[in-house]
Amino acid sequence: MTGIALRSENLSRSFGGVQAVAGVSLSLPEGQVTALVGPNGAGKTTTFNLITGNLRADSGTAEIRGKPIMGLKPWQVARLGVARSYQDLRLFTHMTVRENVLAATETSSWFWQPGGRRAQQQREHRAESAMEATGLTALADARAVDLAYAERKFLSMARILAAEADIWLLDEPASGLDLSSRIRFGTLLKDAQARGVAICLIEHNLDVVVELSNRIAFLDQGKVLAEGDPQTILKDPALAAIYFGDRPQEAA
Amino acid sequence: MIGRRGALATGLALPFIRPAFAQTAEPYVMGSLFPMSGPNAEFGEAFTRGAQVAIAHINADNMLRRPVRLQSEDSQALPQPSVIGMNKLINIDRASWVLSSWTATAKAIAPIGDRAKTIMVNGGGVGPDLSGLSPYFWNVIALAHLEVQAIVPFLVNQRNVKRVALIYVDDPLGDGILGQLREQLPRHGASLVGSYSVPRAAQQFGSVVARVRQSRPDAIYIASFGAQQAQIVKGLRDNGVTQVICSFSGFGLDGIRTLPEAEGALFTTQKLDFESGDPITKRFATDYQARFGQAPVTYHANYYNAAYLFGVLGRQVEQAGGEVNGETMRAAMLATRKFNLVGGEGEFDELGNMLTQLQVNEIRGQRVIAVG
Amino acid sequence: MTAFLINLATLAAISGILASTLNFIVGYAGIFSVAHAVFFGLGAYGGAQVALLLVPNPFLACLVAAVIAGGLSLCLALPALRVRGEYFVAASLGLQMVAATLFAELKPLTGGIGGLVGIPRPEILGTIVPVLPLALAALALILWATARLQRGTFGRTLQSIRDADSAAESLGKNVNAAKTLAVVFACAGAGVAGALYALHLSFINVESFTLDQSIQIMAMVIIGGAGTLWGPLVGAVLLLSLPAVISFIPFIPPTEVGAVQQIIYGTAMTLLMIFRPAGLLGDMSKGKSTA
Amino acid sequence: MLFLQLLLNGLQTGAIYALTAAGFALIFGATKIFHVAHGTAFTIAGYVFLFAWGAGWPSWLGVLASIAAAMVFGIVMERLVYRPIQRHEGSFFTVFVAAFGVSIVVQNIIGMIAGRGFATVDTPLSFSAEILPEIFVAPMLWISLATAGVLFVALTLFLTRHPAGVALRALAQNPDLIRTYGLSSNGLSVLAFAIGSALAAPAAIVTAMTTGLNEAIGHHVMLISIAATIVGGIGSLRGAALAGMMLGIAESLALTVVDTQWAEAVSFLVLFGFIIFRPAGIFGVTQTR
Amino acid sequence: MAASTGGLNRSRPTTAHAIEATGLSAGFGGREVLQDVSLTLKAGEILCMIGHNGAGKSTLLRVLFGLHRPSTGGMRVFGETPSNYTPAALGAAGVALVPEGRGVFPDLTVEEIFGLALWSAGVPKSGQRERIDEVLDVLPRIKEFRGRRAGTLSGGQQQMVSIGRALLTRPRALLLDEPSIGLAPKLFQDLIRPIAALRESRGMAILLVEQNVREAFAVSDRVLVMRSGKFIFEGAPSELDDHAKLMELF
Repeated sequence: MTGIALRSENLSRSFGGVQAVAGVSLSLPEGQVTALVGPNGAGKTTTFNLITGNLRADSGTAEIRGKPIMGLKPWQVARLGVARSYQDLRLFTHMTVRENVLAATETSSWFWQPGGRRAQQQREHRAESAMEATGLTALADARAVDLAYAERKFLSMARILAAEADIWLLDEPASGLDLSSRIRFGTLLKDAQARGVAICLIEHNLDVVVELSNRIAFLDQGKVLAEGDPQTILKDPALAAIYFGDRPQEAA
Repeated sequence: MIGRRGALATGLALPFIRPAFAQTAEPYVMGSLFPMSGPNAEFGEAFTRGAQVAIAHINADNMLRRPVRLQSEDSQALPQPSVIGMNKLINIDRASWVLSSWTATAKAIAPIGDRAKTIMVNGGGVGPDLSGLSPYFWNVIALAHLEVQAIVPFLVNQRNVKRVALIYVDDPLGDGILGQLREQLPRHGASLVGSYSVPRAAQQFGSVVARVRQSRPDAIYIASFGAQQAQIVKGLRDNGVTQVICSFSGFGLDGIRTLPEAEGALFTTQKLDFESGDPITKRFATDYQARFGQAPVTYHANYYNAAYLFGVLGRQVEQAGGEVNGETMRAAMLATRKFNLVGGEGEFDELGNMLTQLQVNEIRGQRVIAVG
Repeated sequence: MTAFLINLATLAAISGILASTLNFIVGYAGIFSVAHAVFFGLGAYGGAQVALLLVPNPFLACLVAAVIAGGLSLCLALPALRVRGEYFVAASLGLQMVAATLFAELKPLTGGIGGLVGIPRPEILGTIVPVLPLALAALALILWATARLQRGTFGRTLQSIRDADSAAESLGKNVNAAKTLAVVFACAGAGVAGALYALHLSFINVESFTLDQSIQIMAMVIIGGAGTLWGPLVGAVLLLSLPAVISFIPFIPPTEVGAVQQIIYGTAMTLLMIFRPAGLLGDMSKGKSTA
Repeated sequence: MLFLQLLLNGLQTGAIYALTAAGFALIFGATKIFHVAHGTAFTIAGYVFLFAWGAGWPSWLGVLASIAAAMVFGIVMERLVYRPIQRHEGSFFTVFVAAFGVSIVVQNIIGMIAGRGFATVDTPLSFSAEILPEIFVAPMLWISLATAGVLFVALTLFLTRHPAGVALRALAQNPDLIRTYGLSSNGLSVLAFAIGSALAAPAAIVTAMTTGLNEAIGHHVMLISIAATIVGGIGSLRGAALAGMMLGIAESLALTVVDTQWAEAVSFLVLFGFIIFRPAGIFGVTQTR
Repeated sequence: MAASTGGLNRSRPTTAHAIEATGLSAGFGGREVLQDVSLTLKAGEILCMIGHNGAGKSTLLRVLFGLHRPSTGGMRVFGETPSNYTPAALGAAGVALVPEGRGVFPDLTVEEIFGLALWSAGVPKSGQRERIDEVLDVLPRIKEFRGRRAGTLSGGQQQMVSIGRALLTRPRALLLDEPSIGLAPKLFQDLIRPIAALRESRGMAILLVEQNVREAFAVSDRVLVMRSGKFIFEGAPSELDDHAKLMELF
């Protein structure tokens, strides 16, 4: 039995007269990967920002398993189990890979973390397994700024893994990744999906969308135009004209 | 420019032209703690020159059995460097006589000198709070309250001033002058029509001047230091204030004397008549002129006196067979009290403050003329 | 000689506390404050008033100083929460300038430019004690605490905020709370240094707590190596003893003593930065430094 | 009347602040170097003019020499101090400390050469006449306002019309991309320093003629430049110049309300307030994060 | 391998290849990213380069445009050895680079960006009009937003301006670094097709680095696969249509 992990109703936000998000209603079911697709400037990243509290919505609501989250600070939303990645990654550049991942496991802002030694060991264990899952164990002592492109992307994922969130909002996590890295990335998502994590990802590359997602929400001009399984959405000729150019059938 | 370069050359040569007996005896070290860098360095330079002439005289006259050497430390007019410098002078250079200036320096070093029984002599700072800092802290300059008492009757009687405005830095000196003006002016039938305090670092005075002008004074009293005084004077004149400018001994600087806008300014100093027949004064004036290519002013004389006093007291102690140190020299000072110095006789009180006669000077054609 | 060295050592220890605590927020939290002298001053005035009005007990003075400086450090935390980088530098600059004016004008509390004189020497159980052991103990304590915090989870939290505060926040870290805590800790430390300074010098006035002082503390941190444990201490000892050492150079004409010393001092600062940009103890091999 | 007089005084101070702030803002905007030795360029320019005046040079030659000296100083700083530092680590405060060291050195060298204390260029231009009852204005006010105005317009035209000016703005936005466009970021950065430093010269000359110079004067100028750059909004020259003008006027007009010793604190209180309540400055784009 | 054919053309500059690079090695701080790479970009072809992240593709482009100095090796552009390995010299020789990401200055208007490009290429005022018209013929949609600041444009429009900027220098060899990132497929097609057409009309050569294999292969004449700083495959795009073959190479 799968429930809806995160639901938003009519989220809206405008910037200086431009309606960036115009009533987005979105639901992310547990154990499903929802791809948020749409042309550039459709409001995808803004939708993430509204949900996580990085931006304040003009109107609309969002809730996590029935608990309203509008007006909460980003760190409060995060502590409710939402983890997000950024297009520009925002790694802790001057810290080592291990420190990056460990930092994701520590949420207290006080001089020390609660739970004592045992909790500390558990966090370290979590960090180790997150690095292992993303293939970064060998690089644990390298600084984030010294990593190669794909390694940075995986470090961003390792932080999310270590944070033990059950809702993931991923902003173009696979862009620029080569084939084999993409496959490794797919495994990460599949594993999380199997654990019941609700995943939402913004992605442009159709191959990736088809490979990884089981639902698609199509956004254009700040609105969700269609939502459903990939086959149906990708075959919709109206959407194809907006987005896929003249070769939609290949993609499907 | 040329004068300065000459001074630089003389300064460089100084350590090498000690009297012949320098080789035989370890010299006495006299310390100095003046601001030698930063915005107040002009004072430090003036003070040092006065002391240099005095030491040259002490050595030339063989006043003491051992030569005297000046060890200069930069106080930056700040407490912490002063304390470091003072500790060095006392503990490393074994100085028993330290020339100091500036409120912050004086107050910061007073406890150290007190504990080490080192004489500290101030000839520059005139804040009333410099009195009685320690039995070993002496002033060879009349403190500001006396200066105000000297200039007010002159202003009222000779220059027919009824309304005075004060521009001052809000420190003990400025406050002291403010208090004195409030008290003295009404006593002589005049009034303080406005007082404007400025921060030490302020450099733009046009707006302050506008407010001064509003108060319609007959005279403006300036209680500030160094470069800022000159800027205030220029600000006043540039902005159409033509009334008399007056001040305390802080005006005795080349920067003011040579400033065209300062023409006609009045200020008090210790009585100092270089033309008088007094041999000590005459010798000082001649040698200073020879060495630095310009006529000395009060500050040079004050620190000449401050340094020269060491020779006088040291000789007394040596002749009595004692060891020259702070304690013995203080005893000698208290025993003698009156000294013949540049500008005539000076007399110390119990606290170590020297009382001298004061005079009012006027700046005329870039020269300082005693007028009352 | 001994007394001279003891005095220098005491001042070095006090500067060491200042530099270490500033390093805590500069090197780890990326909060570039040029207002550290304000909290040094608050502590000094607080400690001095305790000694003048109540008892010259150094522990009480330090405690009061830490509370006052730590409490008022919220003035610094406020802009730190809103802006970063150059903006924050400018904010702290503004705070420093305004605070210096306040120090000069609030005469009943600070004595104005005339300062507070005759601060009694510290006494423990009726015996006068020198400040050096107290300062060394405080320095050791603060170094120990900074080392613990820097290596522990709090240091990691601060670094993550420094590198990417939005990412840290989206990982559940209360960025504002952590920054405030770091600022309060560092400023309370500066306050302790202030109390010790007042007890050591017996005289304080606003001139010890100006922008120049703040910049000097900053220079100690950077020259020693921001983000290292011992660097700031090395920087403090160096910058404090350099002028003292220069003053031993013979044959500088007395009227040029200050200028020559300052020129050597300034040149040393510049050259050190050109040739050791990461600081004396900083790791040159690590790409771009963050401080 | 007092209000008008203070306003006029504020305008003159403001013109000086605006010019130095625009120079600082140009350098900081284009190169991201927090050039705290900008005040030193101001001091050097002022003293060079003073020497030229003292040596009896015609004033136009003195002005040129002063501008040249400021430019040379700026370029030397860029090439010999900032660039080597940035090649290694380029951290914000490393640059800060290095520049501060330079300003200490220059201040003391000037003190040794030119004499410590106050120095001024004696000219009737700074002498006020009563133009209205109780209102005193010196010709210098109009000269400084006109200079500031003309230079600001020229600078704006340069930055918007001339490709080299556009390139400076581009450098500010993305230094890495500059080379892809076939331009030299080093060359542009030298240009920014040259122009920015040159802007300090007229302000320094006006100061030499009005309030006078001392070797430590650059310190205050630098602080005001920083404040104006932030209040105006980083990257906005218009903002920096306007904010410089505003700070000058505020400092002066504050005297109608507060006692004189608070006047300077007013500038920095304004700065502090801006950062808390409007961190983007007057014209800046909000980028608190 | 491409490099082996390079020698043949050296004596015949008239039919010279657009870019001939031989034995290039380059790295950062001791880590070698390119190892003795040789590459020939023929005049009028579209060469697509794919490979792992970190395989050295971007570094190679940067070396070819003079942004990064190679430790060994050299190159010839249309048969000529450039006077200097700097962007200015290579730009003058006819090479232009469209960098990864948004190659525009956000606060400059499109007009200003074009003006800047023309100034740095040393085009006199009199010739500028003509150059801009040329670019507007290829990318006519730029007309719609010529006066706007680049930062206010959409990703696709910015990419268009970035390519337009490169075309203003009349390049004969255009280097494109992952132009598809962040672009919807349709946008990418709209952008790349008019550029691809220039190869016929002007004989311009294009070196395209892409991850988006599907879109890139559709326009390419030849494909190079790079791994760990070396080329491991060269051939026609059709040879890699087989997914399995591609997977094997990765």
